[in-house]
Amino acid sequence: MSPEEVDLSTAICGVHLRNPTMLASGIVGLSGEVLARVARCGAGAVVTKSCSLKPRVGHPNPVVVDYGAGVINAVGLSNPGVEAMVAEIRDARELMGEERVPIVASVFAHSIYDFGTVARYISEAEPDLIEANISCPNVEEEFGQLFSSTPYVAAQVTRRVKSSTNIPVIVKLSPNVPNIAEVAKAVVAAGADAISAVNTAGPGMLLDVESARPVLTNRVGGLSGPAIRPLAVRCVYDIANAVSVPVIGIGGQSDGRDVAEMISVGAVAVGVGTAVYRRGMEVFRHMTTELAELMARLGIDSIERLRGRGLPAGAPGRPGSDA
Amino acid sequence: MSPEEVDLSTAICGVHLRNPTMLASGIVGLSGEVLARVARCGAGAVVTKSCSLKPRVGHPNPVVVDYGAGVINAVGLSNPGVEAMVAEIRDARELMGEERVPIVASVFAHSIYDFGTVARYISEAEPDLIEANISCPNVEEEFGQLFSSTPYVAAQVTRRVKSSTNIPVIVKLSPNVPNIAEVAKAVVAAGADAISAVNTAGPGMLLDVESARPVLTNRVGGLSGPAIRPLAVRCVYDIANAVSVPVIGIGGQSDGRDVAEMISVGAVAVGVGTAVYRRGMEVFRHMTTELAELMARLGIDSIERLRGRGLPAGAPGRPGSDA
Amino acid sequence: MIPQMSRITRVLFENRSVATFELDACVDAEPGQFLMVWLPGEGEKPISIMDPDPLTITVARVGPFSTALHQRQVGDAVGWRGPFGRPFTVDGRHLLLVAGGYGAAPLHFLARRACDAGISTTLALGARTGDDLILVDRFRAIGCTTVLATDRGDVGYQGFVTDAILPDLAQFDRVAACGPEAMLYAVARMCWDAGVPAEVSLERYMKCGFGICGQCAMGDKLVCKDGPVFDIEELRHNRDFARFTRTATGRRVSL
Amino acid sequence: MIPQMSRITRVLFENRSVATFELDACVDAEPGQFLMVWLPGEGEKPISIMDPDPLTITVARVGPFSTALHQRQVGDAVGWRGPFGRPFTVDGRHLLLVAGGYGAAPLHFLARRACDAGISTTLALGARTGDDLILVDRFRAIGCTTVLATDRGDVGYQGFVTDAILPDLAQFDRVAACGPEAMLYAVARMCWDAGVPAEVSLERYMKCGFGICGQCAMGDKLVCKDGPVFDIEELRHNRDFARFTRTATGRRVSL
Ligand SMILES: Cc1cc2nc3c(=O)[nH]c(=O)nc-3n(C[C@H](O)[C@H](O)[C@H](O)COP(=O)(O)OP(=O)(O)OC[C@H]3O[C@@H](n4cnc5c(N)ncnc54)[C@H](O)[C@@H]3O)c2cc1C
Ligand SMILES: Cc1cc2nc3c(=O)[nH]c(=O)nc-3n(C[C@H](O)[C@H](O)[C@H](O)COP(=O)(O)OP(=O)(O)OC[C@H]3O[C@@H](n4cnc5c(N)ncnc54)[C@H](O)[C@@H]3O)c2cc1C
Ligand SMILES: Cc1cc2nc3c(=O)[nH]c(=O)nc-3n(C[C@H](O)[C@H](O)[C@H](O)COP(=O)(O)O)c2cc1C
Ligand SMILES: Cc1cc2nc3c(=O)[nH]c(=O)nc-3n(C[C@H](O)[C@H](O)[C@H](O)COP(=O)(O)O)c2cc1C
Ligand code: FES
Ligand code: FES
Repeated sequence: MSPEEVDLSTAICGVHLRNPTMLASGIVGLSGEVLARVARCGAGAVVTKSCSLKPRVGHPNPVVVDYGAGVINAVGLSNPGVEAMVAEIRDARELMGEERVPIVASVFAHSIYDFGTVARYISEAEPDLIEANISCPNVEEEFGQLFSSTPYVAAQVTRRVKSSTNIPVIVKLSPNVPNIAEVAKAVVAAGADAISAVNTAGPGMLLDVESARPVLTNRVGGLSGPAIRPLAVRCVYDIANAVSVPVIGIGGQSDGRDVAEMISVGAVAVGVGTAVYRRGMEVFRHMTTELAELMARLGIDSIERLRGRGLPAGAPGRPGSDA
Repeated sequence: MSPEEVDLSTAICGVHLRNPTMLASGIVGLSGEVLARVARCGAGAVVTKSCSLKPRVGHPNPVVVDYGAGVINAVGLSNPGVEAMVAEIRDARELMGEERVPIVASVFAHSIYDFGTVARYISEAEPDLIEANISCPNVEEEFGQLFSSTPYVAAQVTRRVKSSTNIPVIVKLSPNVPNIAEVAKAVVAAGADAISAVNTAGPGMLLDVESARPVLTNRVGGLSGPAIRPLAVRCVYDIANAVSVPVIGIGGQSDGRDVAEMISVGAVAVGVGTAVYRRGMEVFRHMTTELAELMARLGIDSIERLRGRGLPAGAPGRPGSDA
Repeated sequence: MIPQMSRITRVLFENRSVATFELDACVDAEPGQFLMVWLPGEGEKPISIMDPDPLTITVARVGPFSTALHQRQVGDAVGWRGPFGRPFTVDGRHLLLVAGGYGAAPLHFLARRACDAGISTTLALGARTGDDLILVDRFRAIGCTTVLATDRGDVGYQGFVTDAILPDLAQFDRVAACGPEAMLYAVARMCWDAGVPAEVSLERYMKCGFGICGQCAMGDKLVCKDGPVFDIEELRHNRDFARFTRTATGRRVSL
Repeated sequence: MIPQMSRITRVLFENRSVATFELDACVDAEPGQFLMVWLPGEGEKPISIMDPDPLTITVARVGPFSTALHQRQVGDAVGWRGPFGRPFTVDGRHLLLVAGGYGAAPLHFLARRACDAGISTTLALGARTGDDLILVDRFRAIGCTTVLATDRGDVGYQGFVTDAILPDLAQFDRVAACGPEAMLYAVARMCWDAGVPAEVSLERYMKCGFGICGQCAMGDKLVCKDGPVFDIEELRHNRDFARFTRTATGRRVSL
């Protein structure tokens, strides 16, 4: 089999992707023009930076540091607000023209109520999918725990978002929970059409020894990149063993082999974050080529055939399982 | 100030260490002879592989894989049993002779009761300190949750170990908990004389794409090495903000700067695991030299002065705080 | 790349609002690249490399961060990481540098490399008043011809530096410019018209500084990674160049 | 280093219990280094490199893993990572190789390198019966002189291979050996006595294979990282050499 014969197309809730590489949220995807460029660089779909009702400046610099094994960030969910993001999404779509790839709008809020409002608002831009980033502090809860920390709260957010839009909803989970499968089950029961996993891990902290100051102004930040790849693979495996909705695997994927690994544990597509900076925006084309070559070598001719090969027989996330 | 003028000595519960680098448990420290060699390589203290009442073969190979950003392992707590370990500790002490460094005996069990028994038994070898590795499944609990997962169970183990020995007890915590400070407070309230943090993170999983099999026979394993450094630093920071007992910081330290970073967030000493393989057993001497050079350059003349510089004023883990 | 701390070995006040800081470090960089300069507790900002060895930066006091930096003295520590970004091309036989304000800083580094390479180098420097013309002596010391222009006309040509050099543009086979975006646009226009190859160094609000966060988007370019130096041909159809920028939230606003 | 999968391109049965597997891979290794060979679902075991290009291993069927490997056929996949460990020294003018059983495998790789380097190389190979003498033709094909010994005496010298070569030891200025530990100890004794530099390749139960777990401790050495090849001078005072080994739990037991 030649790499050209491999069918790399995949789908999330009926939305067709020419290949399974997607931009991860918060990675370069602030503007419509850059989203369109990422599409030109070969991504199967693009995801916007997460936006909230109001614009947010985020944390002061430094906000992102590459510590070698991975990246740590506390950008603080800075974004121009949902109104501006609606315009950026429209711009992206227009600029993509013929070579249009699906656009996923990522949203977040600090209350369950606002999650619904921002989801309704962003729907005006008619994104193909909405991703609810629930890895942010819930100001209504004590300690501002993350929405994604408990199955119960995660489900509440999901219900609210679902009832605010007709666009399919992806819920993005945090890996920093005792049992991610439980959270996955809860959000699916609450109506999530798909799951993406994972957001950044940790949190972690780095210190400058000389000044004895945390390197990030926010002191702590989430880990991403190669450091967290095994964690992300395990999370997706656990989720695909628990639910049958499409899963977008995210966390540390750098090349075609890593994409194949994620799909083998049940993902339908793979979000690419840190590697976009490490290998440049062309990473989507590179990963796709590497994936096709690998699949051709292994004699696997479609994503559907690759998907879930590493899951136990009968796992809900395996194609053809009737869970 | 010259590096020679820097006082690198430190102490854990009154046990003196010539420098703050310690071997981490489970790293090469299976035999008395190798422990003695690690001491000759410059370690400030050595920690044995964790032992249980009965010998254990552990998981079948593959059990350890370097995935680039870090290491993933599921050795499965293989060990020759406490009886053999008593002999190894005695052997280590004898072989160290004059150049004797403190020996920490690491123990674990799968029931709270056995934790006490193994601690009593290992005390016969008169180690300087006992480390209770509570990052192992508790067979008495449903799902075999780790002892370290909940403050309550962690405290029960601590109490049992404390009541079984007169040797000071270090409790080793897992980073995979929602709030490590709560676990630290609980074990200290239960009598822990010191804390070591962290054990491996995750768990993670790696898949071989061709065979669609997990690379580790145990499927999942714990992450260590540079990948987890920010996580470990954040955990030690959180612990030193919550309790005043000595903390041994462990997780991803590779050089003198990393040691200084850990001590700056409150650790009295640093456990070295993955770097022992990556830089060789001489890593202890290298790290110590690098640490002394760095401290000399910064004009910090003792570990006591370095310790907790990165903690908030008044944090319990800062020297001189009266918490 | 974690910031490293270096000590200030020399501070030179260029005028009442611009100071040059020499650090006890050197950096393996190309002209036009920048650093993220960190003052723990005060923030981190993109700053061009004025000289790589010893590492030297020239900073205008414009707000909280730059004011804090100006208060630092010899012996104080400054954090930095980098170099980041795409550099200027060191090429041509007759190179014209067009600088406005602290834009002279990266061009100084370029001038040094160009002069070392035997390229005849002319600096055209514009500012509001004579006092705002910075680094002139340094450029002369490394062998640059200088053309000065001030709005007031108290030193050199009175008016825009771009107007001052326009008549002589044909003498140059390459142009490099750094300064206010309106000036860069004027340079680009001139060079598009005259068919002279030119590069300009741009600024946008930066967060990561290395191409991961998307904050510095200018059209479909990321200024921190695709730039800050752009060939003017890359900017011909850029919708934002000289027209739009982005605030710290990422909102696109008119320049 | 994650295991990589390669396909078997050739299987050669050396005798009823030893088979040689050629893989569609090559490895950048030195003689004496080993791989961790993985059969997903069957486990992972240390195996010496018999030839690096194409990657070739020779394995004796002794238990579950090696039996599973022997059942693999051309086209089947085998996982491996490495090379690990410290290699033999390729040196001297008259090199004697002493092999017992599948110890011939790493020595074949060494013989190839030694012959390529113009070193006159003699292989002394011992086994129980003539049928157990493996790889003899390969050694001859690359230019080695061979001395054979069998317990039964059906081929070559009757008795231990060490006894067979002892009288001629003075002809050699370097010895390399691999095989049962008792044999290696006999070689070491001979060479200590005769003052001939020698290296021996040892085995211990391995888990990680790269010096992190401590399982393969032999005295204060880690066989996987400090070895498997040791200069006999390093072993003079080793308390475990030829006396103690460690079980899979790490317990020290008499050999
Ligand atoms: C590639 C590049 C190179 C630069 N080189 C130099 C230099 O060599 N010398 C020099 O004096 N200045 C340089 N600057 C500008 C410098 O970054 C700003 O002047 C500085 O950030 C001002 O911070 P402040 O707190 O003093 O002022 P503020 O009051 O915060 O801001 C004043 C101005 O600086 C801009 N600014 C603030 N924060 C940032 C940021 N994070 N990224 C980009 N712009 C910001 C604001 O948009 C505003 O226009 C450079 C900028 C860029 C993008
Ligand atoms: C550095 C090194 C190089 C080796 N090279 C070769 C080679 O080229 N060809 C070859 O046939 N064999 C080689 N071996 C031995 C090979 O690893 C064992 O024969 C194999 O592990 C047996 O596994 P099994 O399941 O077939 O048998 P088992 O029944 O499991 O064991 C049979 C024998 O192999 C030993 N063994 C089992 N597991 C291990 C392990 N994880 N590590 C070390 N020894 C083990 C046992 O102690 C026992 O002596 C080498 C061993 C080492 C340490
Ligand atoms: C700088 C940065 C900003 C991010 N911003 C967001 C965000 O706004 N919303 C979100 O859901 N995830 C955000 N993430 C998380 C990524 O989308 C992704 O889940 C994570 O980085 C793991 O993938 P990676 O290892 O490929 O980077 C961000 C990550 C980074 C590094
Ligand atoms: C191969 C391996 C075996 C380990 N075995 C043990 C063990 O027996 N007991 C224990 O408490 N920790 C064990 N650990 C965890 C280490 O002691 C340490 O906490 C962890 O590796 C993080 O440190 P590092 O990043 O420096 O490796 C093991 C780690 C590795 C990599
Ligand atoms: S500043 Fe983050 S991409 Fe440019
Ligand atoms: S096998 Fe693990 S140290 Fe040698």
